[in-house]
Amino acid sequence: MAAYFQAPTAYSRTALPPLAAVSAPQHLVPPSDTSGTIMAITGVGFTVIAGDARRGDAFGAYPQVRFVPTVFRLTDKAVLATNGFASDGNIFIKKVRQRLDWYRHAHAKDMSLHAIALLIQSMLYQRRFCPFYVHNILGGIEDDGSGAVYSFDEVGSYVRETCRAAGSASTMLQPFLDSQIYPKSSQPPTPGSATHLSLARVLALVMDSYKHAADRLSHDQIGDGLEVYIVLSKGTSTQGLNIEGVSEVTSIPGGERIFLLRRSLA
Amino acid sequence: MTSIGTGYDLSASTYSPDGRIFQVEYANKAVENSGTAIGLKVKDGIVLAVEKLVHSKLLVPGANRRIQTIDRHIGLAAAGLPADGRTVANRARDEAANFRETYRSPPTLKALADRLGQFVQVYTLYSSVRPFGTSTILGAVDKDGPSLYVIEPSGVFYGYHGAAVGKGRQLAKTELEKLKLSELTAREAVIEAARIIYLVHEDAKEKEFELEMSWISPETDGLHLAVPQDLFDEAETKAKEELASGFE
Amino acid sequence: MFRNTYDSDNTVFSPQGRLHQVEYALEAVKQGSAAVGLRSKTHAILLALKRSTGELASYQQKMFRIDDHVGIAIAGLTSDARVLSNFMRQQAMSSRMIFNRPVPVNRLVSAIADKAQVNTQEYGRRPYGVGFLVIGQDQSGPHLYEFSPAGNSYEYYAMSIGARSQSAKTYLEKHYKTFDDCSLEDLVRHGLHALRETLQQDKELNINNTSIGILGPAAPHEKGVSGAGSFRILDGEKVEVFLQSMVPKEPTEAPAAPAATDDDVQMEG
Amino acid sequence: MDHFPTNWGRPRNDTWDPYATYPIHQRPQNHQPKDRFAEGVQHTQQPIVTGTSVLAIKFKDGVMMAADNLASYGSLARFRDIQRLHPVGKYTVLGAGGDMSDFQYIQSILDELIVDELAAADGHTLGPKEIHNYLAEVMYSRRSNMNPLWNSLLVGGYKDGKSFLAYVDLLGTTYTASTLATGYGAYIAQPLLRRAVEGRENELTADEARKILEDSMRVLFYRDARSLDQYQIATITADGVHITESRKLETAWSFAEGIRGYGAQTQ
Amino acid sequence: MERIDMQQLKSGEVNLGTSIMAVQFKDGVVIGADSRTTTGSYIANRVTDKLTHVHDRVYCCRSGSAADTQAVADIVHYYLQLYSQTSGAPPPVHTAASLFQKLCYENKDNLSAGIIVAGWDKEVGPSVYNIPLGGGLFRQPWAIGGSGSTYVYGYCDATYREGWGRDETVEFVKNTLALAMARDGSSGGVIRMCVITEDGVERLFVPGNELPKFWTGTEVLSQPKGKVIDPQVVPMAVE
Repeated sequence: MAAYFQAPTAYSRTALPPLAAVSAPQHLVPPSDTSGTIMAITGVGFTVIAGDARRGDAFGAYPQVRFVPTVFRLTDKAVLATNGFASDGNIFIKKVRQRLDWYRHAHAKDMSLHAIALLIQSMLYQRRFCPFYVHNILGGIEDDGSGAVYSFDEVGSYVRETCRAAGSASTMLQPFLDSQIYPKSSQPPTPGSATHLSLARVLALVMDSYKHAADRLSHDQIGDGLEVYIVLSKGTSTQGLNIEGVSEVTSIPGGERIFLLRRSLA
Repeated sequence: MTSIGTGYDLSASTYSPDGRIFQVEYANKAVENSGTAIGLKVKDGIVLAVEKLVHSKLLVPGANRRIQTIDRHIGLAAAGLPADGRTVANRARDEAANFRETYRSPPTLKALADRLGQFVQVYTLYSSVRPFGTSTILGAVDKDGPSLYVIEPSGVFYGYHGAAVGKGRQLAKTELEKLKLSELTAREAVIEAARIIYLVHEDAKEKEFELEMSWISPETDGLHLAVPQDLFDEAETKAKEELASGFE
Repeated sequence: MFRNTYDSDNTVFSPQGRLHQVEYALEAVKQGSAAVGLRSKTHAILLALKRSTGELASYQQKMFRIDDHVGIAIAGLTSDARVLSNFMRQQAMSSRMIFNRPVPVNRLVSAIADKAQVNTQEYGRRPYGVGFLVIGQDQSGPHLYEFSPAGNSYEYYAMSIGARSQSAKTYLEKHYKTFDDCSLEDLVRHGLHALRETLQQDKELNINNTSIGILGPAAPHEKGVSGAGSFRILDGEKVEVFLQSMVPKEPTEAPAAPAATDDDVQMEG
Repeated sequence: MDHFPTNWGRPRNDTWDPYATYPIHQRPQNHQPKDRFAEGVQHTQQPIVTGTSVLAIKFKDGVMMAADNLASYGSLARFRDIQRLHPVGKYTVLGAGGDMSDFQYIQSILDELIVDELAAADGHTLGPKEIHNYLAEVMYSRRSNMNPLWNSLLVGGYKDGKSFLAYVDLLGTTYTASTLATGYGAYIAQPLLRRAVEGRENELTADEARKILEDSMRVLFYRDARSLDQYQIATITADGVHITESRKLETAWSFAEGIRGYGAQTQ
Repeated sequence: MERIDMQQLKSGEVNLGTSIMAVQFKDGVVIGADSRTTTGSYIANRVTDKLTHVHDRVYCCRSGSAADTQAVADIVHYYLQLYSQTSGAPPPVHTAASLFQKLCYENKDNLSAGIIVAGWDKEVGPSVYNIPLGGGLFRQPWAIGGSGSTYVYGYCDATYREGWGRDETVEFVKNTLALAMARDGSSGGVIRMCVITEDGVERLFVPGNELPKFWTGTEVLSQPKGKVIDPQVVPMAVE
């Protein structure tokens, strides 16, 4: 069953064929992994998406700056976390946002979460032979009010899950999350929500994960700021959110709500 | 204009039996219908001024400019169809950028006028396009000092010491000829330019208008800029006073 | 066949230096129902009269969002408006992509004006048959522009385009000096009064035929507007509050009952 | 293909040594051994005429930046009077390390941009934020076309009461912080800058900021073999951009007079 | 210095392993070059003229691939003719240098060209521009280039003074080139120089057997001269 919990595709980043073998000239300017860790967990009527904010330099070896967001709000019910090559990530986020803007112009409403997932898949796959070197995790609320997490590899393969961690601490955190969220690891988990966990419990899980990963991993791979987005479906209570550093970022009454929690990992 | 209506005047690609291209002449009419624009080349700079006819009092004063900047050191004042004027100005910017890109130095006005003249002339050759309904005054201070050119709808361009296009050009030219342009400073020329525009406007008894002026002078560090407010006000006040006294 | 010899296409000047085809295109704008735009120190707003082709038909769309800081109201050929507004959206997005800044409104308007100019000079394409009122907000505050198919664009304190817009203009010219310091509510009321002038005799503004576009901080009763006050279009019920605020035109008439009548479907011009 | 900046600036012919005069163990290893196909379509492989670090910090009134005047050609100090701090419009200064011909190209495209803005003459101007975003876009698209502009750039500026300081490099990577340094400076000067500046961005006076940069430039001159003791400082505040004339670092060597040998030697 | 990556040269290509130089003085510029052209270590031409006319008062000195630099110089020559025809005046040196720079920069992956542009114009008088490999543009009062230049940077730094007249400048160029040619195997032959001033272009020629002479190290191998060996001293007997 162990294979079930692996990244959703056979194409891990390192398994990508060298570009020269595909068609393009030799890959002259390889991307660089600028480290950091992202994760998302969904429960009943809520989804939590988190990322740390430390950036290595172009060689992944030195903490260059200490606050670079990796988690981005897309709509009032969708949040996207990116991890990997930072400049690809930035451009990718911009492009996704502009596609969502066009959708809004054409249809006068926000794109629903599963549609965004499909959009991201096609945008990533369009660059199959010159990929955006980023892992994406999309979290939010579906049209039916359920929480959802979608995780992607670099070239667009994606799957809906209950929890996912990616980035420098993922090998450490993913098994831990699995143990908490899929308690019976002998059975394949049903994609959906971690129904047995309250929002407060999930938040505690996320913050503990980061704290301990930061303690264990070398200084350039994780650390400094932590940003946690909490998306609530319509009418979900804010119980568990009355902790320090939480602020609401949405303002449409009666709709989904998004809260942002900022913490220092120092 | 005896050939009007004989069918020889419907296309820029057609000559009349007496060898004229009427469409170009009609384009000139479009220029003559518009507010006057003048340019002065003086010893240390360039002054451009236009009489901007105001077609509605709802217009925001100062917002709708007819004098445009082409490059740091080049200005353009257009008379005629405003949209055509902007198209010529856009082309002028492209040509200036192209010159910069090729030679890595600011274009001389002569080179720019040359390229622009060719561009405008092309529109006098084909039936599929019409000539530009605009005459543009180009002013610059480049490495050869101040220079002033006018490009007409036919694509011809000439260098001038003082130039006037648009409705009141005749009177404006007469006034310009009275000045000793090569002895004036740019500051003095601003005063004269305002006076001429006011005079020309009064003569035509037109509706409302707004004065717009720009210059390139030692005070602007070689840049083409709008005339500063205090100088503008001074020039406008003097122009009004002069006008008033002239009628007493 | 033609009204005169010189109006067959847009590459011909008349002996007077006029472009008849372009002037006819301006007439196409006047075929559309009216739109009104005005601005204060803090807000820029658009108001438009929507038509419906029949009782079973929905009302047309008169306003489009271009970006958070720009919106337009149209009069004339809606299909031309879609082409131009998509172009504007592209420009706005590319400004955000390349410079991470909202596109300056005057440059956006100039861009479509330049695009329109080409169709007044080259054979084979007709001039666009639509006029825009564009409101936008940038570093220098709120703005209102008019774009016309002749390839011109002008900035105004207040303006009206479309059918019977002259009456609205007359109203605006009478009051525009007071607009600068107006609150949003007052500004909208002025706008509605101006728009009312373009109606046919027995017609009234109601929640079905009136659209309001607003840029600037929210009115007290407006909900869900982001802090800076990005462009929003109010239709239907949301217009009600503003319609209520209108002062009846002539005291002798019975007080207008907004939304009471829905019989303006045959309204023309 | 070499992404390590300390290897930048070596002339490409160092790897070719026809008479085998260069001791093998000392030859710089710029290239991985080339395969037969590596000669195919290749764009710029490495920078040639190069500048080294740029430093920048925020202070009370804006941003201050420093860069030396050297353009190296390998280890040759080839041009010793070039300027690596370039004003862009009224609010911004661009500081560049890496290939100087690419830097000149960047200057020319920015100049075109500034002329366009000026020609619009509508009161809208490009501030440091916009210029940085534009550069990031340019750098990213060039690297995506596998033809990077071989620079690491700092963009510093002050507009509408706000300081701005950000980094962008040949990969299109961007970040922002109150102290930044490129090249060798990222390793040697950045910790010094952080210690001196972080948390005091709104207190440091111009004089203090200048002193911090001077001290860091001095350390770099002592420790970076591609640096020079001639440098300039750019200050961007509400008053606009000011770039100093080239100035010389005060350096101290006299302590070394008494040093003898490397161990037991005493005379 | 400007020793070109042999792997970058196309096979069989002729290489201007070179010593070139340009120096400005009050009234004009002096440019100079050696005359050796090599293919590998074979001297393909021992009397090459590397001083290339691109306009009446603008010349360039070429180093790198002979074919590349000639092609570039030809293109610039064409553009400068176009420029002087359309503008009615001779091009400034800066314009010529910019054109070289543009071509070298935009084609840097395919060219090996290090070029020095020098001349006189009425706007700024004399000027010298250096365009090294990679296509940057640097104005300098004096510039040296080519493989031989590496050996003479120190000499130039030590010798050059501002405010020289024509003759001192010519001497400087001649000596520098002679020193470079003496140390660089890829440079040699004769020295060709041009003095470009407002009035015209004057050609100077120094034959290969009349180059300025400097210490060549021959004394080490021969009997020291001027030192009289004391006949009293008996050489040590070798047994």
